[in-house]
Amino acid sequence: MEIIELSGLGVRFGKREILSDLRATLSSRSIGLLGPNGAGKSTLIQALLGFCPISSGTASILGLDVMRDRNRIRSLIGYMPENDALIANMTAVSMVRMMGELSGMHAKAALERAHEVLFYVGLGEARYRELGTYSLGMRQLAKLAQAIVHGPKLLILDEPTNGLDPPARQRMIRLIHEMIDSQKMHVVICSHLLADVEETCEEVLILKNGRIVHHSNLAEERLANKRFVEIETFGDLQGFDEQLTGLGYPCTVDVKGRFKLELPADFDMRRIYGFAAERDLQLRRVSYRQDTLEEIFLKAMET
Amino acid sequence: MNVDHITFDNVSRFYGEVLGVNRVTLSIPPGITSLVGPNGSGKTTLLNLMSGLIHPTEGTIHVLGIEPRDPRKMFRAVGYSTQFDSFPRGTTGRQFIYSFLRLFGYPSATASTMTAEALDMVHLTDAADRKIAGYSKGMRQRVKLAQAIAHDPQVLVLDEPLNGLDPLVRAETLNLFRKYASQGRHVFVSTHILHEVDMISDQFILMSNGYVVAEGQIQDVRSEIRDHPMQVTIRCKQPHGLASKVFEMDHVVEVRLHPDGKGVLVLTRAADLFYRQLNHIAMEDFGIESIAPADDTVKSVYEYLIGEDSAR
Amino acid sequence: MAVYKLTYKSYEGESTPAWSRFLVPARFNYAKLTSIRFLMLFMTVSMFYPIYGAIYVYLSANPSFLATMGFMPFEIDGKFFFTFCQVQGTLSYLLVAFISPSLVSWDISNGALQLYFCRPFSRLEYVLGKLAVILPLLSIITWIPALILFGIKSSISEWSWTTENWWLGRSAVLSMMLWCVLLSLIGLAISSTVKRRVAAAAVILCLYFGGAGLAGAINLVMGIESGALFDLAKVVETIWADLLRFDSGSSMTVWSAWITLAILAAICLWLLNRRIRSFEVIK
Amino acid sequence: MMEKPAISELWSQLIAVVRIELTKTFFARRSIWIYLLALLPVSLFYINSIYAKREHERLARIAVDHSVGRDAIRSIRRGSTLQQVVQTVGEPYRKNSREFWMGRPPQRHERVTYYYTDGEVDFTFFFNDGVLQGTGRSGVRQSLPQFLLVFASVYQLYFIRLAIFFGCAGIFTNLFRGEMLDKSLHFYLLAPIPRPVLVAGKYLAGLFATAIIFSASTALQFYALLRGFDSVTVHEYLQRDGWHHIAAYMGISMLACAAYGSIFLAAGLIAKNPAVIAALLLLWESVNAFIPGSLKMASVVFYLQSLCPIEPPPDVNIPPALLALVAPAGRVGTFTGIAVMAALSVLVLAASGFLSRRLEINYSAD
Repeated sequence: MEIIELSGLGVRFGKREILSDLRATLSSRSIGLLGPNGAGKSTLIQALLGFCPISSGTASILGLDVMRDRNRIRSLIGYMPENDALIANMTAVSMVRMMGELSGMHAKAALERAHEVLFYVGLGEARYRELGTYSLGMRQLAKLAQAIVHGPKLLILDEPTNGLDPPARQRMIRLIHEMIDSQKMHVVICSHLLADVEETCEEVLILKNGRIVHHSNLAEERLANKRFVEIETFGDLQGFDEQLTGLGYPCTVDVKGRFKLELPADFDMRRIYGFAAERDLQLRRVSYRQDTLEEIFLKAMET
Repeated sequence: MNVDHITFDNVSRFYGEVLGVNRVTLSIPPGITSLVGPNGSGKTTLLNLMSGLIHPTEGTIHVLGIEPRDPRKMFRAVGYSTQFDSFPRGTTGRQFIYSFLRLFGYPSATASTMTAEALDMVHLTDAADRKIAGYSKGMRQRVKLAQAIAHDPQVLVLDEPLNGLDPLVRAETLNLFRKYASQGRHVFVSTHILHEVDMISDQFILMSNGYVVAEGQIQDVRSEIRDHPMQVTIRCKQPHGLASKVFEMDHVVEVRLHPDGKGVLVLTRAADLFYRQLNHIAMEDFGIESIAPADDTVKSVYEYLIGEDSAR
Repeated sequence: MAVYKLTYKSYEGESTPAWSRFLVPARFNYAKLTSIRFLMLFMTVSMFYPIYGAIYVYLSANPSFLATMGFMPFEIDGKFFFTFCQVQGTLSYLLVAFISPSLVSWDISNGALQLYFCRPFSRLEYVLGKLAVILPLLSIITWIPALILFGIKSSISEWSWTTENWWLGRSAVLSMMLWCVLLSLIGLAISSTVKRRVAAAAVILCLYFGGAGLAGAINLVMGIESGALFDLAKVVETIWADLLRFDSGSSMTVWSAWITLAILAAICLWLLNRRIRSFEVIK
Repeated sequence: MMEKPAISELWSQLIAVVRIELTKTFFARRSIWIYLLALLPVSLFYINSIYAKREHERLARIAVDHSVGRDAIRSIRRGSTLQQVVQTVGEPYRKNSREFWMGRPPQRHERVTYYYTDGEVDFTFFFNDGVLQGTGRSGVRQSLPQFLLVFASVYQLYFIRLAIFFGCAGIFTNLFRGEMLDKSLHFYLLAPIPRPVLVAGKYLAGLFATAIIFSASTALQFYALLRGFDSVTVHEYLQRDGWHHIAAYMGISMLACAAYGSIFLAAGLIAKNPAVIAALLLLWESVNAFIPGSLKMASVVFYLQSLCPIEPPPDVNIPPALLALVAPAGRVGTFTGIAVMAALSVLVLAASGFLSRRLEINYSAD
């Protein structure tokens, strides 16, 4: 069952066309939404939530049309906004509980659910403190808690890991993984940090100037890779690339001293190890190169 | 106290009772230095001290031999882009930088040429005459960067300059840092994106709760951490054979088989020795596909020294 | 025996009726407000005048006691309720200036409106929720005591007095209700426009007292009377006087007073519509 | 050792700060309300001059065919009936009636208003159910000296205490406090400019802006005021002491800006919440009339008032009970007034300059 169906979606503010004629069907468990600043990512999310008017075409979420049954969609969606969105003088429990009730939950159920969700995201011991006293990482977790309190079918996360320090970022990514693996909801992640998106998303949609420039499934993308090998050594580096090219394999050096070789299909790796053994070199890193999401993104930007 | 280093001599800074940084002693050479640490670990305080925005409660700092308390000499040598995403109201990009340069006492002509150069370096020339309020987050970061490099400083201090930038702009900015560092200047970058720290920085400073926990080259620091043996992941077709073979080496502490049955994780005390012997083992037919150090990165150093979720 | 791993569990409970949803934020705001001791103190202080009014009404019913105390007998009429409206009106204005900023600015200053409106909760329900907090608090110190006073008077005097003067009770309650609705609109509109709470309270107070100063200046300089249109107190008192059939000697006509209030209410609604929205349209 | 910085460099830095701050203060959207504060009295006098002239022509036109002798009007006593009034002074040129409630149980009564004029003054007679209740005179053409008194009281009560006070509070506190709240002050501190020079530059910019706005407003008020009078009286007044008055009042406005400006600059620099200091100062200044003796000298408005050439009548809408409390306002010589104001401004500015040396940025702290 497709999660998000965009058929010719267009959004216009005054005379500026922000999104023009988006056509796509997104159906995987976790979807990455990428694009440079000003490509229209946030506008697309706001259009799906019905915050801003749609000027042309239609969009449907979980089979419901975005304009017509807006309220039903909003009760099925959990939204974690990008910028700060918290009520500073409320405690985490009362804020999450109120948001649950606003999504239609009964008061008692909302209270139980608030505690459960706050423990789950890891704000257990800070849940009675006012949100104004929370650190940036804790605020992101509180925003996540209010987004999942009413058990949404579709969770939209706008820059979930932006500005977090490493421990908080890892915790956020672990939470996102658990929610995806729970098979109970679909997740749309809109972010600039490609490493995070690569870790969590199956499907990727890349926007540029209001148009879709790339839409692919990351898993498939990874398999179709050419035979590139990347080698990192330790110790004397001079002359290693000439010797490799001497063996007949074209080799380039990138800025941090990493060697890139293009190998014929049926190549046996052991010849390189033998070569290194003779010179008593340490091959610290030997790996097949795949297109990282960054390269996919940069390629998409050229079109 | 050589003149092209930035030296901290037993510096500590308190905001009343709140601890900023405590007894920091550093001598930082030119090049790209990354400043890493959880939120609230004193990174911003260190950058503010280094840029002369605030002064230490005790201890002394010398930036390229300049005493930070003399604003006239200090701020000609230092450019600081703070983490605050705010600008004087109602100014355009060009006006903002032009008026900043006029504060230096530059005459109008020099100020406008320097402004144009700075804006061109961050590719903001076309949007220069629009109001900053209308800029996107990426453009605001770049105009801050332009302000920091406009007066051609020797020391560039940047607080999370890549925060919120999209990958394109991020790559451009990193190249700009490398160009600056290659000209023998100091570039300080405080960031949370650890894999970028590996990519760009010559040395790094790891801070936690106001103390400097580690500083120096990444590999050196990693090898100095004795209590965590080096981890190496090897993906191959016959993991069991390779595992038994590797176990024969005396410096190997632990070998773990990857659940997907196609990988081996080896923990060894002597990394150099292990890699040399690995070449010979690789000659036998284990079908080794890839070798990768699992924790030779700042991320693992971060985890070992600071712990996964010690700083909430 | 079982191991319950704390993982993500979804929620499939059924939902509450949509119409009652606007009361949710009201309940939370109410709990927050009533925890402020100063507010409770203020509410009790603003009860003193109604109590005095009740004693006054009771005394007016037995002139013989008054004669022994040497007072002249006095009557409960438009003038009594007019002064009641003036006193309680000013107190309720101060109350609105105190509570309305803290009701709205916490949501607007940190962009929390997005959290409200990404849910099945409309902007109208949001405003109704806020009104559901302010109006009860205002009613407690305005038209409810007025109704009680009228009730006391009609119960202790003969039935004929009530049949004759029922319009007095109706007008008192009506004028106080009008004042409550107007005040809550002003309070919400200004505190949603001015970001900082202290500044919002200052602007609300300035509208009332500054307006009086401005009207005085205009009348002084131009030697005319119609400057009073800027003075909110004078405008509302004209309407009260007309409703309570009491000649407050105000210079403006009743219809011009009604028009001024209508314009003020329209401005407040326009401000509210512009500020209570889920996203900032960056031009 | 910090060698003596070249004076020319410091000077160009000062000019740079002044230029930046001026564009920020003059054209900022935030300072629109200061223009409004300054223009309010001007528009008030301007509208009045138009209204007075048109009212004068209207009465003159009516008086042509409806003229009524002033003594005839004065002869009418309260309580005379409608018919008696019409017999003595004839039909009014305009009538209107309004309903109102009277008596117990309240009934609707009709209040009829008759308008008469003798070409100079507009008389109104109020009849409740046919009986003359009261009379009113409006549109009385105030003579120039009388109108100057009105100007003097508006100037001292409204212009100094509210317009200049809040204008200066708005502009000068924003010089530092506003920038801290906007988190944009650090751009100044990152420039190689000594802090006292920064403080001086900002003060000069603020002073320049407020002085221009408010002295221009004072001049415009005089223009709007004199517009309503014929050129002869105006010319004669200007010859006598008109120019002296205008110059004096403009000077007072500038001096007020200087004094209040330096106080609010210091407040913005030191206090976390300068609005509190502004409120306390406002309270202290407005209570000044009731403070006896030498304590009066401890406030800015006392000196400004004693500099004002025209002594305004006691405030008309102060309730009589309080009037008795007003302590006699002593007057200080013009020279001492100016000297005290100037000294106050310079001293407070120097103090701010010295304090600014230790200025540090911790936006997050507050």
